[in-house]
Amino acid sequence: MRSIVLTNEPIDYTALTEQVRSHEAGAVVLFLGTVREMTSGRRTLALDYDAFPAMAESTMREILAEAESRWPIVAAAIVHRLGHLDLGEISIALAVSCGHRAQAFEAGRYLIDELKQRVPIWKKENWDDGTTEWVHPGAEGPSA
Amino acid sequence: MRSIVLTNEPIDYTALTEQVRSHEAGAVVLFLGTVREMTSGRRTLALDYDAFPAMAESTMREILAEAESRWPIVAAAIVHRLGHLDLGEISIALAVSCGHRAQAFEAGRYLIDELKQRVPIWKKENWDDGTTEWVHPGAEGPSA
Amino acid sequence: MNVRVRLFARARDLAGAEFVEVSLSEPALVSDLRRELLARHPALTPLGPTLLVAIDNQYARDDAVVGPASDVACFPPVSGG
Amino acid sequence: MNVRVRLFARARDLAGAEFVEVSLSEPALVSDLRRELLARHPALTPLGPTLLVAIDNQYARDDAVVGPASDVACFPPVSGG
Repeated sequence: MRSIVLTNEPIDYTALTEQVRSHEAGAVVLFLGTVREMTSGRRTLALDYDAFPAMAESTMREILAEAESRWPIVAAAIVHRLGHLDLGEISIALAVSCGHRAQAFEAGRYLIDELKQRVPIWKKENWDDGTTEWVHPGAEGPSA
Repeated sequence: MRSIVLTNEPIDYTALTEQVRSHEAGAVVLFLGTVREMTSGRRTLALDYDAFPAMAESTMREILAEAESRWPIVAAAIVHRLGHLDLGEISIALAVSCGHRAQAFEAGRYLIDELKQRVPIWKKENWDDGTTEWVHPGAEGPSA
Repeated sequence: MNVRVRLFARARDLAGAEFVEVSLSEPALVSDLRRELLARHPALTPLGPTLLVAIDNQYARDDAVVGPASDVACFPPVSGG
Repeated sequence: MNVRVRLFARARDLAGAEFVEVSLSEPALVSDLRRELLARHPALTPLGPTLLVAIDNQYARDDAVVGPASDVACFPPVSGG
């Protein structure tokens, strides 16, 4: 089972986790990214996520294939939320099952680390002072 | 939020995960241990888990305190199932939330690794040839 | 040739458009596209050195070739997850 | 003194009882308890060197003291999770 989805709807991580459970797997790792209130001392009210959907999906498929070449993955499912997210909401859910726990932890960590480095999705902070700011690591200065 | 539970009932990992979600956390890691069918080429029909409950709980509290001294854990919840488990059922669920993902992955990995090393809980394999066998890593030979 | 470039996130906001066009003489490389894009859309200058270019849904290096049929996108560093 | 020892998992199965008693002369160490336990319950021999001892819900080393009020448990290597 392999699943990669972009969605504008709230993420059902239980359904995602059930997708990867298997009699072949002794370990499931689920990662959730959630909208955190404080970032470097500033208060966030909400995030907006934008994506380049076709390339985001193909890049996630690529990353998943890389992970499969390194760890014996039984099943994996990734869903990324797009649009407007309130505090505490889930922006990404990633579930992976393997025979043993070390594999599941390492594969899960690889998937989220690579996804954050390479998948063309962007978030915009909605700060509590009314300003908004695209988050572009390494690019200079604040935006609008 | 800190929670450590031993139970004879099926584990509700969604409730567990909801317990650790927080506006302070950007990352949640959930680990599930599930009953795998094949182990070293042998087929399992079911597992039975036994525990020394008082010491199991105090050891889990100790391990959680160690993890808290190493990583900034926002919330953590661990539940271990006891008794008879069929194939695919969840024997342990462990959820931890942190500000950032590296912390959540490392803390989750620490908790399950130490738990497996130190918490007085034992599993007995019910093999498909009708025999049963306590799993005691490092102890000699098969049992009954 | 005219190449249509799709922009995302702050690049789209700065340019004020989701799609912009740049004229390139063939053969053209990603580095040529990058130079022309900033010349025609100076609003993108703050992002200049960090802008990423994708051709046909794959990241493209500066020495990759841009053709008339290339599906080109340009965007700042990603921040999903 | 008589010390009641709680057994778990394969140790309980081999001894055929959840609780067994051993007689120790005071002062006694965990190493004394271990020797007496195996002498009185030779069925535990296959687990001998791997048996773990806990006193008052804490793992106890061979040089720890066993007293008349100690809550003692003995079990093989753990396999939870």
